Amino acid sequence: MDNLMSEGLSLMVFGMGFVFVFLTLLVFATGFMSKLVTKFAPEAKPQPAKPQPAVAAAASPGNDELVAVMTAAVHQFRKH
Amino acid sequence: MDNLMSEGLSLMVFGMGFVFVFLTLLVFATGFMSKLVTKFAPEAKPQPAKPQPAVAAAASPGNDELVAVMTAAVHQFRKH
Amino acid sequence: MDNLMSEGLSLMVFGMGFVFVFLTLLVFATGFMSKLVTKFAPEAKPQPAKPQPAVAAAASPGNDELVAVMTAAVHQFRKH
Amino acid sequence: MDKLLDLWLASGIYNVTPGQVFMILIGLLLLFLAIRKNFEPLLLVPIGFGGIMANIPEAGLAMSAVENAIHLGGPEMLQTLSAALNINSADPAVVTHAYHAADAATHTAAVYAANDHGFNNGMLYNFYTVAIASGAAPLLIFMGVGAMTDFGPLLANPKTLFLGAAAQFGIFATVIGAVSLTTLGIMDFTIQDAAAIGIIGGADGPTAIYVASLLAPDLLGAIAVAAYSYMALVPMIQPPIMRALTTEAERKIAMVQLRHISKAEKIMFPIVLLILVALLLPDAAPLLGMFCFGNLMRECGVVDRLSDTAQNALINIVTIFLGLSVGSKLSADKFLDLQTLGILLLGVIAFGIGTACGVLMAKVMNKMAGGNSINPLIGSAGVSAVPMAARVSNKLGLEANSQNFLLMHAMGPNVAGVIGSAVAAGVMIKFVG
Amino acid sequence: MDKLLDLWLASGIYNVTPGQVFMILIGLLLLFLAIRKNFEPLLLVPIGFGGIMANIPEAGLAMSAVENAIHLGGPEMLQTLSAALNINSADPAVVTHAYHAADAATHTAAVYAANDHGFNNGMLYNFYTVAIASGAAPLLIFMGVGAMTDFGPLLANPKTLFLGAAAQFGIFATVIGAVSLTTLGIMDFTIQDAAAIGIIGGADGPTAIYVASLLAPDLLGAIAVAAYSYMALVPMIQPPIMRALTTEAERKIAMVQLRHISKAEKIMFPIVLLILVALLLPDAAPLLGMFCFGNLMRECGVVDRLSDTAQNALINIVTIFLGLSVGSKLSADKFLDLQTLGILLLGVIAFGIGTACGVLMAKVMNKMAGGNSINPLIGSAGVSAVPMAARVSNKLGLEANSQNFLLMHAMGPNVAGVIGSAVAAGVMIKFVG
Amino acid sequence: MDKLLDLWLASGIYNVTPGQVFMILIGLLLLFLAIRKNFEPLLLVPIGFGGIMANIPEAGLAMSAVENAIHLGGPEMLQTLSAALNINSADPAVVTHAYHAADAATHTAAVYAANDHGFNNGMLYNFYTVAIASGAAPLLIFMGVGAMTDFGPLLANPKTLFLGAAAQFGIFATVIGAVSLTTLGIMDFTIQDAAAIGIIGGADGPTAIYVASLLAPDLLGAIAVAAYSYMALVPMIQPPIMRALTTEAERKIAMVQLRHISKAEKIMFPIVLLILVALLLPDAAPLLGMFCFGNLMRECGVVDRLSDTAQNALINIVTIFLGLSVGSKLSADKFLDLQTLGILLLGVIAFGIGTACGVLMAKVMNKMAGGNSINPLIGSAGVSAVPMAARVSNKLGLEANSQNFLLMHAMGPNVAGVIGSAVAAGVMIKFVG
Ligand code: NA
Ligand code: NA
Ligand code: NA
Repeated sequence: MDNLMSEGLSLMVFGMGFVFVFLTLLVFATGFMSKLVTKFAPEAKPQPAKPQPAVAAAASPGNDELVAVMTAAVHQFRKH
Repeated sequence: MDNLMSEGLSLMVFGMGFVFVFLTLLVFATGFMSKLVTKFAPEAKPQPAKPQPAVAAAASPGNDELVAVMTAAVHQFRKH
Repeated sequence: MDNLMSEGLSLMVFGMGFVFVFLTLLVFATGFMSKLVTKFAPEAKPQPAKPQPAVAAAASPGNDELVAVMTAAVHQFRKH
Repeated sequence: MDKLLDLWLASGIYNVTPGQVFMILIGLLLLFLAIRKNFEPLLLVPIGFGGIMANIPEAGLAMSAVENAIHLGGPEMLQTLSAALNINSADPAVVTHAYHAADAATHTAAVYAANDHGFNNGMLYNFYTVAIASGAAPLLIFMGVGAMTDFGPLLANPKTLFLGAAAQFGIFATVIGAVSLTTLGIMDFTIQDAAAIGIIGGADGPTAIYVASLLAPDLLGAIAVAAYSYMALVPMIQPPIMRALTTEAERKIAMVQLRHISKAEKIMFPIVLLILVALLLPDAAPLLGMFCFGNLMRECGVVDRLSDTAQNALINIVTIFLGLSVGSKLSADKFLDLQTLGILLLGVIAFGIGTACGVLMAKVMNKMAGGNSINPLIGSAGVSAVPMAARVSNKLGLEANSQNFLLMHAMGPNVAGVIGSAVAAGVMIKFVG
Repeated sequence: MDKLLDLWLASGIYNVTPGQVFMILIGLLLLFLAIRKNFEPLLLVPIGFGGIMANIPEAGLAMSAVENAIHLGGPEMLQTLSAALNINSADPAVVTHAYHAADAATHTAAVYAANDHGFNNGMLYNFYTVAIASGAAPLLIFMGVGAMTDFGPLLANPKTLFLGAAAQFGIFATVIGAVSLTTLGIMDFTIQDAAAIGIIGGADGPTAIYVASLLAPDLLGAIAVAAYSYMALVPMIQPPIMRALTTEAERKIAMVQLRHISKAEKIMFPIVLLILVALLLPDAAPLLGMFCFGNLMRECGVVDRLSDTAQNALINIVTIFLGLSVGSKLSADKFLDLQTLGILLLGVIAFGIGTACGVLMAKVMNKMAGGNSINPLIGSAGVSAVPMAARVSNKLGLEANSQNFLLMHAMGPNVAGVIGSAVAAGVMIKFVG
Repeated sequence: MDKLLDLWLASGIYNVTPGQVFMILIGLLLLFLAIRKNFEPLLLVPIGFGGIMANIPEAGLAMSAVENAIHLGGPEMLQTLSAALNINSADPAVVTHAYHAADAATHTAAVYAANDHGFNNGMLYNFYTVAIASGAAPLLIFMGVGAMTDFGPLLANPKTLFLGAAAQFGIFATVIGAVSLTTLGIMDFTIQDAAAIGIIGGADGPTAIYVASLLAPDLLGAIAVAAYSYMALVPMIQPPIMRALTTEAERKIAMVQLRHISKAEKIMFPIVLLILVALLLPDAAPLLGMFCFGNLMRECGVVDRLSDTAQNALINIVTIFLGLSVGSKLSADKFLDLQTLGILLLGVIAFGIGTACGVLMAKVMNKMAGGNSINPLIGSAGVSAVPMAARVSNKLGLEANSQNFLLMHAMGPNVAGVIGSAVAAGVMIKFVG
């Protein structure tokens, strides 16, 4: 029984410790990666890569938007 | 051979009998359930829960309906 | 070793030969089939069997086409 | 030149048997019926194509590793297999028989022997094992069908369940037919075979395949082909029977409009049905359980993405494998048999009797109720064959009275027929499985 | 009349046990919670329905071939099985125990004996084997979740990873709780059980199922039900704890807007995470590997069709099977146990402690940074329960300050919590697996 | 502290081998090529990611239960395994060798021993078994490709089939190359290896994977990576060869517009092709059968929902598993070998020779026909690599004559190349399988 308790305690200590160590390393690795990326591969400008923004305009009642939306929807639909 | 025939006949009698008993019980159970539901959980009003009814209006040439239809279609589409 | 080389050579000779024989037969079989089909089951006229042609018109800004396109799209969409 | 000879000796032309030629023609016929005549194409295109592939000489696509080893392995392989199977003969037919009769451990020993010599299951055999022998594919199709089924018309008029019950008489009459043919010495069906053949009269593809896979796997090909073909032929089989058993006046009966069914009732129905199955007939639980599960996903309104997938991607994937797997049972040695003719004959009789009983039941119910509340034309829809049979009812109704739209009324017995044949399937599995 | 008696003796009504009735009611309760209360319906509808099917008397849907043979096969079958298992008793309980304790070869012998007598695995048992025992289903769900996850908010503020780490304390505190209950003699959990129960505090369904399937398959049903139920209850469990541990002023803290994250950063993140896993904790590689793979498919922009399928058709199909398989573990003999109550109790404590630790960690970080850059309300999102916990943070934030939209800020710790509990899962598999 | 040490001793950093580091870098390179250079990303993203996962130290994701037991189980486990395998040595290398050479029954005994000690197959190993070792995944991809293929251009000009035939010379020339390298003592390929390497020249991913899985599973990783990489490199490999072998005048040849192809012809073509396969080369039946089945579903017009699923949900799901499974073969001990360099070298030669033969064949056909009906630029499309190679033909045609659109004309030899390499695959399986 004591043995079980000590197993549980050591699981807690090492488990929590490891989670913190791992996520701390991830914080650093992520920060380092972000810096590298921003330095060596800066984004020209955030472009709307997909047709979703057009689709999002669907509620607007203009006729032209409607056609654009349609085309986008049908296009994406066909891809499926 | 006779044995096979008697097996077949008993399968028929018990099979048909059971099918009728089962579906009769289902008639009663369904009726009972419907009564309970109508009594304890009456529907406020039959609402169009899904966008389909709007979609069904697609043939009407009005512009507003069109927009509604589009929105519904795109919405449902995105859910996929 | 020599054995391996001769295996390779015979694989090449028979392989290439067979590919040519097979595809030659396919040329003839296909030609024959096409003739039979054209003779016994000529197409009345190439009809647009599916709504895609209508859908393809989506870019045109007319309102009627738009409705047709919508209907087709929603229709096809629902089939899914 | 050896290689050239090898190629020739292994080619289809050299090895093809008349049976295989015939079965390939059957496969082409099924494709023709599916593509040009629109006979249940979703199933008959894969079944027909699978049937052709199963009969490609020497390819062994529908054969297990051991069967391929027996066919292609030569005397030494046969010797090894006969040792593994603990028999004294190396005759292919004897080895094959011993393989099929072997217990599980001996069966495994034979498989190991075949594998050790480089023989493997054919592709279609694998598909069959995964899709049908496991029971999974018909059950998943049933789940998808449940997700596509609207029980509204049935709930609005629960009495139509009796029509679905009566139409199942076709199933059991066919069992008697099959048993009689055997008693008369014309055919040779076991009671299991008879039960599996009878289920064709249920007019429900996945149920027929499920039952046949359990009771009579050897007849599965013929049973599935018969079931789907006759379902496609419903518009030709049913109308004469329906006309013969009804008067013009009966066909003109207009039915009262169905009441609105609340969402809660639709949610509760699959649960009520499941509990009834649980209480009365556990053997029907896999079929009706999956059916109810599909329907609950449809109606509950909170898992639409699962319901959509069950009705589309998943059912389509399963249909492809199910069809090819059924086709794998169209090999010459299993299909080309007097029994197949018997199955085809009994199947159409089953449809006819089911149709007649459904119509007659409707007339009886009118008599008992002392009124004219049910148009007997909707009784024929009780065989299931959803939604074809309901459409036939509607069509004949419109012929008699151009304002008489029976479609929705016929959907009640139509889906009741699905439940009815699943219950009948459960009874059969219970008694002869 | 024999047949009638047979039907009755095999019916559910005759055979049903009180435990099964109770479990069917539990299944109905889960359906009610899912459909009417919107408790994680995508999982709880299949789990609840599967639970009902698993408890249909005599159907044996959740039982293996051998279990079915023990239950239905009679004395002769039991004799055969006891011979196959090399034991001397034909008592059902002894045979069952020997079957579960058997080594692989003996196990196979028992399966062969059952198969030879016509007994087969139940449908749900097969689903469980393929979906969960293989480990595939939770991993594929995790891949789909990865494909749905936007790491943008986390990348914009990587420090929120600490909140995701702190909230995992709920997991390990629960382990201590389970161990204590055993030490006190109240329950009887092994260290494996305790670890599997603890992972409920990870508030992440697939991780909980994956860990439970490896460490404590018998408790899987209760663990999965607890995990999904408490995830649905997050809006009720968390707010009082969050309010108790924060001041009004703290709840009003406005956070600076998140910076824009470039596409390249989003592509690199799953790769960085994978490499860190590879270097530090190989036991977390299946879970986090599939998660990163899904996320890479999402972000890389060149395999949109695969990403779409991972997020839709595939995850839906897997969810259906996963849910039914979990339901198969809700059989009376496994679920109706004091342990289940213990699990439910410990699970809610785990959620509470995780929430509290997340909030407190945020306050500590504010202290250490000497500023007020983090609103402690987003700490509670570190338990994961994506995106529910983040929405709760947002809601409480708006209550304190109607202009304070915390949703995006809370998504950082929220997805960090997913990573954190997968890491915790890896540690547990490593140490007690 | 023991636990801390355990963690460290089991960590990736402690255990990583130089080979694994190198292979992880290869995986990253494949991801880079796929994502940034758009090299067949649908396959190379999963392959690259799978390759990284396969090389995570100690995770054993790509290893079978027995391999994991050998690696992690210690001396006692090795002793147990050597007993199960009937050998006298407990040396890991000897045990591994005996395991791979064991017959089926002994193999099973070893698996049981590993399972009894708690070792299981890695996730990627399971994926490989289900997806590739069974043959299913490449065949299902081929079905999907069939459902995406329009044979119209081929039917309009069937002679282009000869171009597809000629381009397969690359396959067989590569076989000779591999055999020569062995004869010269530079490499050590068996005839099976040589055949599997040759099929890279077929420029068709699923065919290459299918053949390699049958003839040379150990080389599968390198062969698949080479096949997909070179397919992506077609726009760089082909143009110089095409320019060198054609004159400006030849490149300017305009081709007559293709005739309209009726629906009936398109439906009949896959059936005609299937029957020809059945008659001549049963060994090509799985590949071409599934291809024809997909195409028939596409063209018949009555099973659009199945065709849609085959082209989308199903092919996407299978692609994910296929890619990860191929990646599982990128483990250091199998990939890091002189043979891999040989494969990469021979592969590019195969592409070059295939391209050249296609172009030359077109010129020969012009000579024999005594006219200029074929622009030799479309000959290179005969290698397949659909539709990349056809686009290359089009591009070079436009460079020579800005009004000369060759795309549709090149689609004929392009799809003919798919058929041609499947036929070549069948011949190889027949002769050396
Ligand atoms: Na029926
Ligand atoms: Na978590
Ligand atoms: Na090719």
